[in-house]
Amino acid sequence: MITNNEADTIEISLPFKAEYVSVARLTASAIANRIGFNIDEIEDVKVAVSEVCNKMVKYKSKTEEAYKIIFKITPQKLAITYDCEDKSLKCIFDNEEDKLAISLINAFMDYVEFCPENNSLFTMSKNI
Amino acid sequence: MITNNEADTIEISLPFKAEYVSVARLTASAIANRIGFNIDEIEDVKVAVSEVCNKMVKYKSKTEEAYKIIFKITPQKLAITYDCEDKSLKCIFDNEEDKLAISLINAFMDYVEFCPENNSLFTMSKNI
Amino acid sequence: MSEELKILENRENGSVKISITGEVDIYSSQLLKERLYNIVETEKQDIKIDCEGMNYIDSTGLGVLVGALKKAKESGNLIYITNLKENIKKLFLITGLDKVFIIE
Amino acid sequence: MSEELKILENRENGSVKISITGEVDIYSSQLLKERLYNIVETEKQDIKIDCEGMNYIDSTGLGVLVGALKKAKESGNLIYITNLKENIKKLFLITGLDKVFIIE
Ligand SMILES: Nc1ncnc2c1ncn2[C@@H]1O[C@H](COP(=O)(O)OP(=O)(O)O)[C@@H](O)[C@H]1O
Ligand SMILES: Nc1ncnc2c1ncn2[C@@H]1O[C@H](COP(=O)(O)OP(=O)(O)O)[C@@H](O)[C@H]1O
Repeated sequence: MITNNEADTIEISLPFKAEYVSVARLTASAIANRIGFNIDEIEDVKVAVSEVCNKMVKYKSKTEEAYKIIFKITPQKLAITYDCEDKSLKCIFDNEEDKLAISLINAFMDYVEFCPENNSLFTMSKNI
Repeated sequence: MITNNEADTIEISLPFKAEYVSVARLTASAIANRIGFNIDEIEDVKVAVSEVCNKMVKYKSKTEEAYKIIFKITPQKLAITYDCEDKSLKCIFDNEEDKLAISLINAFMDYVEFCPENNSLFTMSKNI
Repeated sequence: MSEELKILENRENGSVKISITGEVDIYSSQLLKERLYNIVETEKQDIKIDCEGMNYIDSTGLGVLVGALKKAKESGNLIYITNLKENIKKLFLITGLDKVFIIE
Repeated sequence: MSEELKILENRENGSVKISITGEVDIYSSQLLKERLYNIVETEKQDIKIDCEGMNYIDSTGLGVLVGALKKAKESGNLIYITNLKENIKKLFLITGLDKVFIIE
């Protein structure tokens, strides 16, 4: 549906609060829908985005009010990166208590970086 | 549903492209839903947000890729502000060809500033 | 979810009914414009637009409907609009378009 | 739209059925936890959870179900889960929880 070859970027900035995870979820669904993912794929993106948001909300930042989700759309994939000015937040997933979340994210996304090298908090992508 | 007394802020940044107006619309609906607006009020916010996005997309910026929608939630109201780094965009509504859009926005929002004094591009709010 | 716009043409006893389903917004209204203008120009008769499946329309979509009506009137024809959902009927009332079209 | 979580309790011939509708996420799962733990602790019998109206559940919600099951097992009881939608059944399969609960 998106016809150009450049990347389009959509960013959403949300308070570290559980009540707004549903907003992230719906925004992610709307983007996934727009770029032509089918119903199952939209659902996959929705689940993965929510799971990462949950961790953001659980950890919170001591200095910042909000975190950011960056959706980068190319003809090949939807890349989703989480970021925050507070760079003390790192490797937000912890293998033990997050087993369910991790297995969902790994199952639904094609590429996942739990502790990104690039200074962001989390990054994942799904191929189109 | 939101119990604290401070303002919560959600921002979304979108390319000046018609295909992403639906993303703004769904994000706005999700926020309106979360703060407890009823179905009719959610629909009102959705329509008003879309109409302003339409104008952003029609005018575009010559220098910037994206515009921003800032949702500010207080116990009293949902305030929605459009902004862009490109400050040459101003008074995006034009009384003649925008009659339909203007009457919808005026009908659905409680307060509308077509040419805000505060250096933003557009601002409107709906009481809770 | 933003539902894809679908436009269906139905011919019965020589009359034309057009069903619009999904969302008509700034992105999809171009498609509606092409299809609807084309139908109005070739048919030269009254047209019924069924909006039962339409869940959203913005001012650009309403503008397309007004443009189609103008074209229809040039050849002395009318546009009837049927089955509007409540949230969309509200838009026709607010904009005064309920007096411009024949809403059934 | 994000649908509000509703939890309904139904008693029939001494058995308990709990219907969960709407979305179970990090925000709403606290409510589910309180209600469900309370029911499991007071009922001391097998419990059926009907998920026909559940359109979303995240890992915190799944965690609450697992926690409730642990409590039920302490008093020798089981939890049956019925009417899972396809998108949610998928989550149970991926996480292996289909082998932990009795899915009907
Ligand atoms: N906290 C984490 N940090 C980095 N990588 C992780 C983390 N959690 C999981 N992973 C990676 O995700 C992959 C799959 O995890 P998972 O689905 O839980 O399966 P498994 O438990 O068999 O490793 C593993 O290869 C692991 O390296
Ligand atoms: N481009 C604009 N700039 C500033 N204010 C506007 C603009 N367009 C409309 N308005 C304001 O919106 C209000 C209502 O507009 P509208 O609903 O079109 O009714 P009317 O045409 O009767 O003024 C008016 O008071 C007008 O001042």
